[in-house]
Amino acid sequence: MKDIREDIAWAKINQDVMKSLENPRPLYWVILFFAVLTFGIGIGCEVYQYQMGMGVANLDNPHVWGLYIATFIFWIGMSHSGTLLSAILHLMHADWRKPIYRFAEAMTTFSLMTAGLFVMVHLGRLWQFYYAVPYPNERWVWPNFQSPLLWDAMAIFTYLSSSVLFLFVGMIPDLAIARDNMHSGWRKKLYTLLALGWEGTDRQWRNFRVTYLTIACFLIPLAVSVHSIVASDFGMSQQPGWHVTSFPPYFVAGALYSGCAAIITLFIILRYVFKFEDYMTLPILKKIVRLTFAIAMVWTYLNCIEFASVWYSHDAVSKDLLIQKMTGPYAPFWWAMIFCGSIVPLVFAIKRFQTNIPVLFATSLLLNLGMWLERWMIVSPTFSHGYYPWTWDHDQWPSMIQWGIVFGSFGWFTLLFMVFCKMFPSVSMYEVKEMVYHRTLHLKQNGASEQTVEQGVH
Amino acid sequence: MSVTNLLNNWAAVRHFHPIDDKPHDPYKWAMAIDLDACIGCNACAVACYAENNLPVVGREKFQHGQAMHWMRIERYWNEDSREFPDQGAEFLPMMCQQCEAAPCETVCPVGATNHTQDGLNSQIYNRCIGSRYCSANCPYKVRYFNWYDYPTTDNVWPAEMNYQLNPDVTVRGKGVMEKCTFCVQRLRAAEVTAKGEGRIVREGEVQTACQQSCPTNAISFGNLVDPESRVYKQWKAQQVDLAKDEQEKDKREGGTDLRGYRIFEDLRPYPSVMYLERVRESAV
Amino acid sequence: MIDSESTKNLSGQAFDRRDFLKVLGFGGTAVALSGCGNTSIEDGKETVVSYVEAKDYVIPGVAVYFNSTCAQCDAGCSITGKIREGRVLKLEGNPESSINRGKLCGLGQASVQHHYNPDRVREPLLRNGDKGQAISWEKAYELINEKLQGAKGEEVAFITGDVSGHQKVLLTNYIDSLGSKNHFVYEAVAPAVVRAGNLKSYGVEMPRYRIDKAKVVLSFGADFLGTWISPVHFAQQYAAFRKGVDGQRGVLIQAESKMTLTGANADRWLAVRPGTEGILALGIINALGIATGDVAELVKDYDRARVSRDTGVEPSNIDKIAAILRLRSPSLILAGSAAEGYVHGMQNADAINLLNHVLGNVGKTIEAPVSVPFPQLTQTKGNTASLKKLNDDLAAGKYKVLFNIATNPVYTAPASYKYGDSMAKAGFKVAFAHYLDETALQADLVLPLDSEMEDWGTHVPEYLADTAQINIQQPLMERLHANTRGMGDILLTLVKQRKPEEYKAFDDYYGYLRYAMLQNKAALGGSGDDDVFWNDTLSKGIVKLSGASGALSAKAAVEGLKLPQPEEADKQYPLRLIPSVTSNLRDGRHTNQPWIQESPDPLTTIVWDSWVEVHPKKALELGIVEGDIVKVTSKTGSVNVQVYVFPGIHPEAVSIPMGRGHEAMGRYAKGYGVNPFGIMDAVFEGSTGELAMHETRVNIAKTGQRVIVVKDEGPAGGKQMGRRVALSRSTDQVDLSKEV
Amino acid sequence: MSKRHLLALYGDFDQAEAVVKELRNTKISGFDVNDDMIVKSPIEHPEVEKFLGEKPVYVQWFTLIGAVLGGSLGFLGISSAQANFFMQMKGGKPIVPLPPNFVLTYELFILGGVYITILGFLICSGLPAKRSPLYNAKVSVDNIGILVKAEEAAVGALKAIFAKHKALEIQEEAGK
Repeated sequence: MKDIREDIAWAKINQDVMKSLENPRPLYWVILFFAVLTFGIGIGCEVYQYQMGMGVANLDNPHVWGLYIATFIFWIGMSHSGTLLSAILHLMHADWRKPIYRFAEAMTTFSLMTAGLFVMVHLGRLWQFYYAVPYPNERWVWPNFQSPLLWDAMAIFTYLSSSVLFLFVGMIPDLAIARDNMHSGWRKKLYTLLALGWEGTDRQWRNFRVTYLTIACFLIPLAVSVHSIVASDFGMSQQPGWHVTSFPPYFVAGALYSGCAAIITLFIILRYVFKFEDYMTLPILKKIVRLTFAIAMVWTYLNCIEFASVWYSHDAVSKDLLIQKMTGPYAPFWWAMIFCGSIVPLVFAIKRFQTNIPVLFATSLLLNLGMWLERWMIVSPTFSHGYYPWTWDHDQWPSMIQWGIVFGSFGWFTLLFMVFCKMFPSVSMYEVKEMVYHRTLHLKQNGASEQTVEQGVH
Repeated sequence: MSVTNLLNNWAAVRHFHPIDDKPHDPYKWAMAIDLDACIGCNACAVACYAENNLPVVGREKFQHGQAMHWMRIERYWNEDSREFPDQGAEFLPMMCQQCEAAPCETVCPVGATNHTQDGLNSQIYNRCIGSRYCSANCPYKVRYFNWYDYPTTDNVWPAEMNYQLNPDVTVRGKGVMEKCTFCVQRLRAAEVTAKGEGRIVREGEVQTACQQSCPTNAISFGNLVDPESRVYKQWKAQQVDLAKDEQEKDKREGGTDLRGYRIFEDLRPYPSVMYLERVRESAV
Repeated sequence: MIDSESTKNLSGQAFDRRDFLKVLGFGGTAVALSGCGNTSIEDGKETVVSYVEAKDYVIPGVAVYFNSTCAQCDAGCSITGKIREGRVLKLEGNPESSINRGKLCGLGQASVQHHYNPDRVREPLLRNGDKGQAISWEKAYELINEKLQGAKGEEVAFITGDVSGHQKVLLTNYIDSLGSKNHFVYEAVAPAVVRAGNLKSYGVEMPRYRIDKAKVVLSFGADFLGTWISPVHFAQQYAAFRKGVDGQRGVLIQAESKMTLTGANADRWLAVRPGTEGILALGIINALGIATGDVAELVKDYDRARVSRDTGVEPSNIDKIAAILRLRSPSLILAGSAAEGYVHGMQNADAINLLNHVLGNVGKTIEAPVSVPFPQLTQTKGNTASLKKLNDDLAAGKYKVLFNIATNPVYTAPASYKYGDSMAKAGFKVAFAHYLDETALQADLVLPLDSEMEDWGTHVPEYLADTAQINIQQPLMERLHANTRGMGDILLTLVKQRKPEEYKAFDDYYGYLRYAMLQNKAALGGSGDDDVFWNDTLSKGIVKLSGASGALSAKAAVEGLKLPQPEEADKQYPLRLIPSVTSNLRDGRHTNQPWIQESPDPLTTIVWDSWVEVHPKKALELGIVEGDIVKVTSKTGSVNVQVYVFPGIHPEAVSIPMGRGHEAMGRYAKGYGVNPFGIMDAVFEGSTGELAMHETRVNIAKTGQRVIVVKDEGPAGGKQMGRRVALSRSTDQVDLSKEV
Repeated sequence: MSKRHLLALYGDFDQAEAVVKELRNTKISGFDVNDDMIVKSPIEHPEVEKFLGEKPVYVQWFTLIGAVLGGSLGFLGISSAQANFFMQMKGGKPIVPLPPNFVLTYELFILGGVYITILGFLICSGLPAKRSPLYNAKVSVDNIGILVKAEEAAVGALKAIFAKHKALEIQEEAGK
């Protein structure tokens, strides 16, 4: 199996990655076209919904939340894998993360931006969204700091801005490379501006390392808190199916899971579209797949814990809801979630599938679907089978408008992501060089000071 | 200076409402609904439409569950798989329970729903941004969202029909949450009048629209801290204490022969509406 | 509109109700002006007066209240209208009225939507081909006069609903002046057989029922809480009855084939095979074992086994009912739809009323009515037999001119009458209407009526609670549309055409009414100054009279009481259709009021549509589920309607509510639901000739379509799924005596 | 007293290390090895620190200040906002509830930490800045650059050392 070659010329790394900024495969443009198309549809739906009122989403009075919130959680969850790869694995000195963490981090940023859109789309009075912002205003009315939604807003803001900064800071050396290699034009100017005059001096690198490490340390608890807070939106409420103590870890596990699944999907797409076969190698993919499998099993376990705790809690209402999820109108989706989330990842346990790109691609899409269904199954059944039997569901199938906006969000994410990958080096050049450097070093000193190398790799 | 103020008032702002405090001075509006007297005739619900400018949403939106009835009459069958419901139906008027520890209040991101000093759960339409978290967290599902802009929707208030709108009550536009207010416009008018005369609102001086129309007087409404009020007497007689999540009488061995109860008391929202159980004759 | 002269006059003169209205009306216009930017103010005719110098009784932002009378049904509840800036906003019950004592049902409250309804007829319309052409009132009166010239007295017919008070006087005078005797008083859901049965059993048509005095009420299909006679009043009696004396709560037993609102509130609801209520009544008399003489003779064959077999009521229930009736006295036995619905309705009513005699309730819980000292003002009681007669006459081409006053027989007549075709045979059809309903659409001349909130009038309800009273109806605001007229004004104008001399003193109906009332000031309990009396009367909205109570006949006639055996099921049409009267919609005249449409039916919680109720057992047998569209076919016709599986109906019956299925009338009524009158067979009660509503036999067949039933109830139906929401307990578990 | 810049490029890290060592050991007047030498590299070489000598990094102090400020000001700000102006009375909860405020404090702690760390990074590493005139794009490919600043007099000696260690290229600032 081909891994990143130790003898690859550093200049070639620069060339290869810089090429991705110039001429991707034609599939890139096809993807971009569909992204723009679906995003356009989403925009159309949103404009209509803005004009007419939320009713066109076909939500109803007991069933006030629907796909918007479910998809919101989905996108928030997706963002976690970027942090996992760039921060957690960074601290753990896993050097295989280096070629892929950049796009994972971009995914974090853009999925957070997509999730942020859903907060807006979901609001009945979008034009008044700033009431939720704690800005000093003429009337001295503050938002309600007790609301988990406000914590959410705060956490997402923190997470998004920290992620953007983290992404940016980590990209500065590469921006400098891009600056140095780009033919003159607006892009060169842009890179020049963004590179902040990076020269790779010892002082810069020294501060860079500490900064990067520090932010990574912040990002890990932040990421955990973000999804715990999203879980609090539900866990802090009184509703059956939501008021579950295991929700925060469950959400975090789900988030990592869906993020990893998304990374596999995007890995495969990027690898092909930008001709990154030399960098996004199959051994790396194999590692992600194994990681995903492990997280999938954690998620499955936490799922079982949730059901078991509901089952043994003697809380008739929650139990009712669980049975309803398994047998009621949502049953097909619920079982599909179990299938996609717990059964499909078993494919990853089979060694020969761990590097089989078509299988992995299909599987990762199924995992994503499963994770999206999971979020839907968290949000909707509680409304349709809550405490108050009289108000159990009327007719709550999301309207085309709701679906349109959900699909539009995928278009929006893809658009942002694809444009980013074409605009900025989606493989971290300097870190690939580091990786190559350390491997060479390792080969050189083979046997002599193995331990030092293992630890010395950054 | 805000921090000084914060420190000075620390004790006050750390009070738990209503348990620690005695905030209900001089009013705590509360209700008692006798399910044995309720005949399910819907007069209260129509009165609510008339008083509170509720939109008639029409067939299609009603089908989608977007009805705006602040007060809904629920009809339950207690037939236990008998062939006929031979003890009749059970009607239950359900509206906002004006919980003392309302689950909806804490979760609103913008503070559009708050507790008032007289024990109401108020909804500020202007402040509402429509996150609908309050409704999601309401165990009774008595909050109604404006899914459409009803004032401009065809045939909701066409010309002339809009003349009927009560000028004391806002007409709500799209995207805000609304719910039963205990006819707060009437309460405020009465409170202001009473204040001007240096007294508190007397029993019977103010009625909610539903109470006023109820042909069997199943609904009584009044000031729970006024020992003269019927509501006070009813709560007292039924031994239902506002600030308890389990009533003493229910802990008693062998149960109680009183029929006052509050719905979902065990969830600890401390609702301000006491229901009196329906009674059926045992001899037939 | 207010003119400058009256503004001047107003400032210095005694308060006059009409001027007051003008002031109010101005307020309304001013608001309209600011609100809509569109008024009918013509140059130089109006004086703009700002709120700063608003006239008497108009304080911007402060509501004024006026008493009037509700006209949504014939119960005659007194109402208090809340008026702000010249607009009526909300109606409450008038606490002074002994009928409704400050309460008002949903239907009554919805009458503001009748008043403000966007679909009201606004101009006199003359048929011009398929279209209506707006004409002036002068032209309309001329036309009527002209058409009447060409018709003899007996060729002119009037069809009206219940009518009482001074309108009735004017109407009668007008009909007399035409030399006609053809006044048909038609009410689609009137308790006509009950009246006839009462007359036979008690000697009066409408005694006073004292539910509040009864310890046990046994009702055979009388929906006194929902639709029967005076529901708001009975509901109040019911509340007292439930409270009982010393914590002994009144017991309600309801025997009927389709659960009504009253049945839903019963302690024991008995599903009786349709039409066998009389048998059950006799069975209970038998079980009581206290009857003697010819009554005992009559009931001796009605032993428990037979009665149970015939009626489907379990023997143990008959025993329990007999036991509680024996034990708790006085009781009250009521005959409602059991009487109205069947060919043998009178027999049923007699048998049921006989129970009251046997139990000695007559005189205790059934009291003699109070009589109104002005018989000319009392209500002309409508029935359905009159429509049959009219229809036959019309079909025979007897009438050249037909006046249809605020009724809608094209909609409410059973389809087999083909009333529309019969009506077409009348030469000239005048409809006095609020809406362009089915009947008005067939008329040649449609004359728009004021709403009851714009019009003057007096009403004497048929059912008087405590004392005799005359209800005043007065405008709560100025006329909303310039070209509608009050029925009284129209009648006055018409009668002036005939007898100009007699009525020339009266400019308008208001003048007539005031004159007529002042004439009888002493008899009405007034004294002193005319204006004081008049204003006092108007402000109270009620004139209470001391009416004498009559006597009831002490003994029921048993002769001729012979109940038919329950019929075997028809092979082709195995089910009985019960067209149910719901408290919201009644006979469908208020369907265009959106509050009514959106007010869920109390039992099914369905809105905006019709349904057919099928018992779960029957539904299982037929393989239908909720939401299936079925074809309900009778001998007369068929309708397609959604199924609601409903446990409160006898399996041999299905029920479709009345009131929906309008083909005209307005935006809120047209096209919603089906009209059960459209498949009703013309079968009549044996002795009164009233339409026997429950005698239609139908079959139902699936059409294969299925819809989502639009209702408030969720998919959990009436189940509480183990949650403690609506709790219930039995009387032995509760001590009511301690309650407040 | 103007100084001239010199940039030498090396293709190998070991060569660069040797140069630095030699520069350290050789005393050249008009050139201070601690102040006047900058090593530029395409990747981060932790070894650079070793041979350049310990140079302190102050970013952590920014982090500490940022986090403490973010957390404390956050808590105070939120509690003050709740306790002053329009109080939002929530049934069953105090006006200033601690658990929610702690959640927000936590977020603001991180927010402050991250923001001020970035600020510290920019300040400590002197960014954004103009590139030095002797910047060579090869440093961002694979070469190690050694940028020195010296008195005119020392230039020759430096050049000699660079050349001795087989510099791929030596760039010189134009004389002034």
